Amino acid sequence: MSRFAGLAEAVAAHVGDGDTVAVEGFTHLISFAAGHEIIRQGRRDLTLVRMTPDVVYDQMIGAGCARKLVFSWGGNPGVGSLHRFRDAVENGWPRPLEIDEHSHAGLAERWRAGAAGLPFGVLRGYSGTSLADHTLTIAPIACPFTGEELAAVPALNPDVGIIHAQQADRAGNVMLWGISGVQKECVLSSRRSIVTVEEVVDSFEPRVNGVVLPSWTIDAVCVVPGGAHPSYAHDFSERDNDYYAAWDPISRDRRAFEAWLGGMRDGVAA
Amino acid sequence: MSRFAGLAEAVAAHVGDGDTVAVEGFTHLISFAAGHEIIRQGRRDLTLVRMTPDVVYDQMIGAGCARKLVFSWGGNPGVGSLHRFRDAVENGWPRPLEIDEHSHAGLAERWRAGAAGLPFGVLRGYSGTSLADHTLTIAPIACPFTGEELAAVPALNPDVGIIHAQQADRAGNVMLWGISGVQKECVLSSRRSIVTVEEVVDSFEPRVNGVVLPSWTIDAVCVVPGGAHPSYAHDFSERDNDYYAAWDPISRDRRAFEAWLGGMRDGVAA
Amino acid sequence: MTAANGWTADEMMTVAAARALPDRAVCFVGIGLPSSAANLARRMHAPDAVLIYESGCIGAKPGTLPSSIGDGVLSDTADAVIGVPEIFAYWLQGGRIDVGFLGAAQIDRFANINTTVIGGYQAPKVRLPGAGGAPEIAANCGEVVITLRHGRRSLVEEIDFITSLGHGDGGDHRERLRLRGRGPGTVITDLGVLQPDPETKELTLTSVHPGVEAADVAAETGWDLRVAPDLDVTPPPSDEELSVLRELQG
Amino acid sequence: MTAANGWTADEMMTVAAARALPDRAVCFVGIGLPSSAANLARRMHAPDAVLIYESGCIGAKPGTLPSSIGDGVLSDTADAVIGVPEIFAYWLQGGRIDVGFLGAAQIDRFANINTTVIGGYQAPKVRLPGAGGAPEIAANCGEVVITLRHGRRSLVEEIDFITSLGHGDGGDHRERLRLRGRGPGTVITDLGVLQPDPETKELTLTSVHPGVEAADVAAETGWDLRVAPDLDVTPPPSDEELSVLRELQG
Repeated sequence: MSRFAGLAEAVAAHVGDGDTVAVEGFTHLISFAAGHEIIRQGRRDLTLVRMTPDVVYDQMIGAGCARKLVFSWGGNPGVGSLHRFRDAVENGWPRPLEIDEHSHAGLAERWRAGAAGLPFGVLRGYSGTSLADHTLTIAPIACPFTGEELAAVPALNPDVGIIHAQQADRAGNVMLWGISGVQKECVLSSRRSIVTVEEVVDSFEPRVNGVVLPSWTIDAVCVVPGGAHPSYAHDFSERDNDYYAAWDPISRDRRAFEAWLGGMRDGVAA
Repeated sequence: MSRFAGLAEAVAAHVGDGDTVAVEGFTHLISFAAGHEIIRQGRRDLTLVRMTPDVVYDQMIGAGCARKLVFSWGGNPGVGSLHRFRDAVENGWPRPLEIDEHSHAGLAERWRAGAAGLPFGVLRGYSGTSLADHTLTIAPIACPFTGEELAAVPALNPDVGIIHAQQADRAGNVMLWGISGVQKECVLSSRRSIVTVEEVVDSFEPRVNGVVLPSWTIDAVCVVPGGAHPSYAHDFSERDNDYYAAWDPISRDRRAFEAWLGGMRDGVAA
Repeated sequence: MTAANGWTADEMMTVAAARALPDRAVCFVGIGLPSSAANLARRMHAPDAVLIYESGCIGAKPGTLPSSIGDGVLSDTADAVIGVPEIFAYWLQGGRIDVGFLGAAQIDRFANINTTVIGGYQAPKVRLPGAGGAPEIAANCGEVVITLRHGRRSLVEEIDFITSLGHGDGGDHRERLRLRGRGPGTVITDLGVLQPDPETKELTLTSVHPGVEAADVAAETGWDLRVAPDLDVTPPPSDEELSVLRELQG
Repeated sequence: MTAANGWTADEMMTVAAARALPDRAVCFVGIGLPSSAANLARRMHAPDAVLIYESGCIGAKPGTLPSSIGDGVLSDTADAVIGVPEIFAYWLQGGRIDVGFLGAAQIDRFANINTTVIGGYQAPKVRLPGAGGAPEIAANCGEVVITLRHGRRSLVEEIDFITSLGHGDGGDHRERLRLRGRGPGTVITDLGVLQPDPETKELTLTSVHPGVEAADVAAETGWDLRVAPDLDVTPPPSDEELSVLRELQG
């Protein structure tokens, strides 16, 4: 059963050093607010999971929160590289970053398997690629009926799954709509979950691709209007493309990044 | 790309003797109209697939259309037995009926695998049951990562998938809502598909659990208002519980059934 | 069959099943008696119980009892409506259900369930509807409550087909199969309540309904029935339980 | 680089990619040039092309070009919006996509694609974003169109990492792996068009863009480039193509 809580309180209660943490979102509904709170609370040794680690993961990696990244596409969408991610992988700064790398299809299947309570998922994937040579979490599996060989991938079951959504109702049920990514799978596969929302309403309306997560699948609901910024919440805000572009020069330079980090920790900027 | 067609024309074009045919629907949106048209056209040797074969399958089995049934629960919901199904299985009348029997979880997974282009699906299922002893389409499979043993089931890919839905738009896209069962999987996994709809609209509105099937996933759209009767179409009709109850005495008796069949073929009753 | 003070054995059974559902429990509900019991519980001691129907309705709050698993009243009143593959994969198999209610044509002393065939599978005497959602409800729910009418043809020495596994051969059979749910914890009939012995898992009569003697139950049971030394008598349906149930079934 | 009559090499590349999309084709679109090309095609010769974005938007008809794969304009204009596991499982893996557009940091002569690392995987010189949807787009779409800028560092003798399989070692390599899509059929650069030899699958220059000589292309290619005997010259962007593209890119 979800509890309404402040974000700082929810992160303190549910995110611990060494945890496997997913702050998911496929361009849309990414809880930057929660990512920044994790940085502020100084969490360490996290295994971060996300299909599309973008700027907020770049920030968490640069801040030294992560020891490992499970991912399928690590870029700044429409802009270019994630330089803090690259600095960690290429130069071990601020600390080395272990990676568990997949394709989108493979990582989506790992999320599905996690939500479905299965130890593994199956896909037509990775054939002939180098990923299968370097990633230990890809294994061949034969169809028991046809003999055909496919790829198996292990389920994802993070300690904490964190998403942003548009609305909660007063009972703590959550609704999101528009591009839904793997938001549902992230919450359902994780042992604990935090959802930041734009607003609280009396009841939900039908929406295109409306996804409702019942209160009892969520641990904490935090009302954080604009908590997805610079990503967006459909029908509430627009994606702040300038922020993504402005991140590029900051992230390219360790000093510029550290200045940003100091300001963010002090609550000057986010 | 879907074509608008008359139901008789669509069934004649897409359903052939010996085909594997699914007229799906989980209580809701069952295309009784299409099932009756298949009986009228005298199709034979069909392999019928459905999670919940109910009265329309009882009618098709009694009419001698089927040589095999793939299913997971064969009853008259809220009433009792399907007596034509029982007569075929227990007494081989009007002809013997081969069965491929699963649980709902297993058959739903077979539908999912079919829609997903996989040769098989995986579930935690059948452990310790007699189903695993009698059904050849259940096989053990080991997780390559944990060694845990699970059940594998082969994908369903019928020749023809047939569903009822609430609306089509003028481009031949289809929308259904409310209880959606495996309607989407039935269309996506089948080589050909027919959808009967209540009405044609200019555009769709957001609905609770709204499922849109693009025109290019469907072969024929047939406007058949009330085509789900005695099942129902949410927001268009109520389930006709009296019809289901009235089916019981008809189906218990071969002569009563044959009288019904004659009337239905002549278009007197449906 | 109507008891002196006006309730029927079926009502007693439904009320006892309702009482087996704790408040806030997430419950997988089948149509018929389980649905009546779960909805009665919601109106009595368990207002925050979550009712899940296998048609994809999560948190359904029907005002009247649905006549099928897929009635519109379920989707209209649900917190969320989803497809059938998802309800079985993400919700049942995902280990999110606390209590599953199951009916049965036959059970044996280890609460294994048959809803498939009487007689041989290839040449059945009676072909029953089959499994539906039951095998995985029995495997994956935290706990299972079974309801069926008592009789020597329904509680039998050996069932003809194991549709859904109860406690298998007894003892730690479920653990050996690595099933995640604890299996049947309560069997409620029109005569009384049976619960598995903690060690052997053999069903033991732990409560008789008012006016029923243990010997009556044993006579209607197809195996040599064990009776708990501290046999209870089920409290009869209260006036409130009865009136709410009758209004629901109205 | 601007050609005499006012179009840039990037515009030529986008226009050529747009022309590669047949009307009514179902197309898996990435952000950037592929999205520009697909939306240009919809406004020119392919009004009924179906654009699918991996964020779950099926049949998107954006009025302006999205700046990311998950922009609201995609879900607002789509025929259907679904989750990401479903887009990869039911739609891409389900074999429903005719044409996939892919970009690349590097390709080799068999159109194998690297978007993962330059240098060694464990100690990379340059860490690129990685696979995203590309490996399964390359495997499962009916046909793949690759766009990238020509240069000896992008069209290389040997790529450092096979992120997405093109024609592997050439010949029937894809058939031997039982891949269901036919693989890359067209590589469009800012200098010309390369297509695999029907037998060996080695990329062959089949068309040069206006003002470009085959020798120029060979000089910018990291392997000994084969040139088709009947080398075409790509028709330059028409006035209509250019004006529609520029309006799109606003």
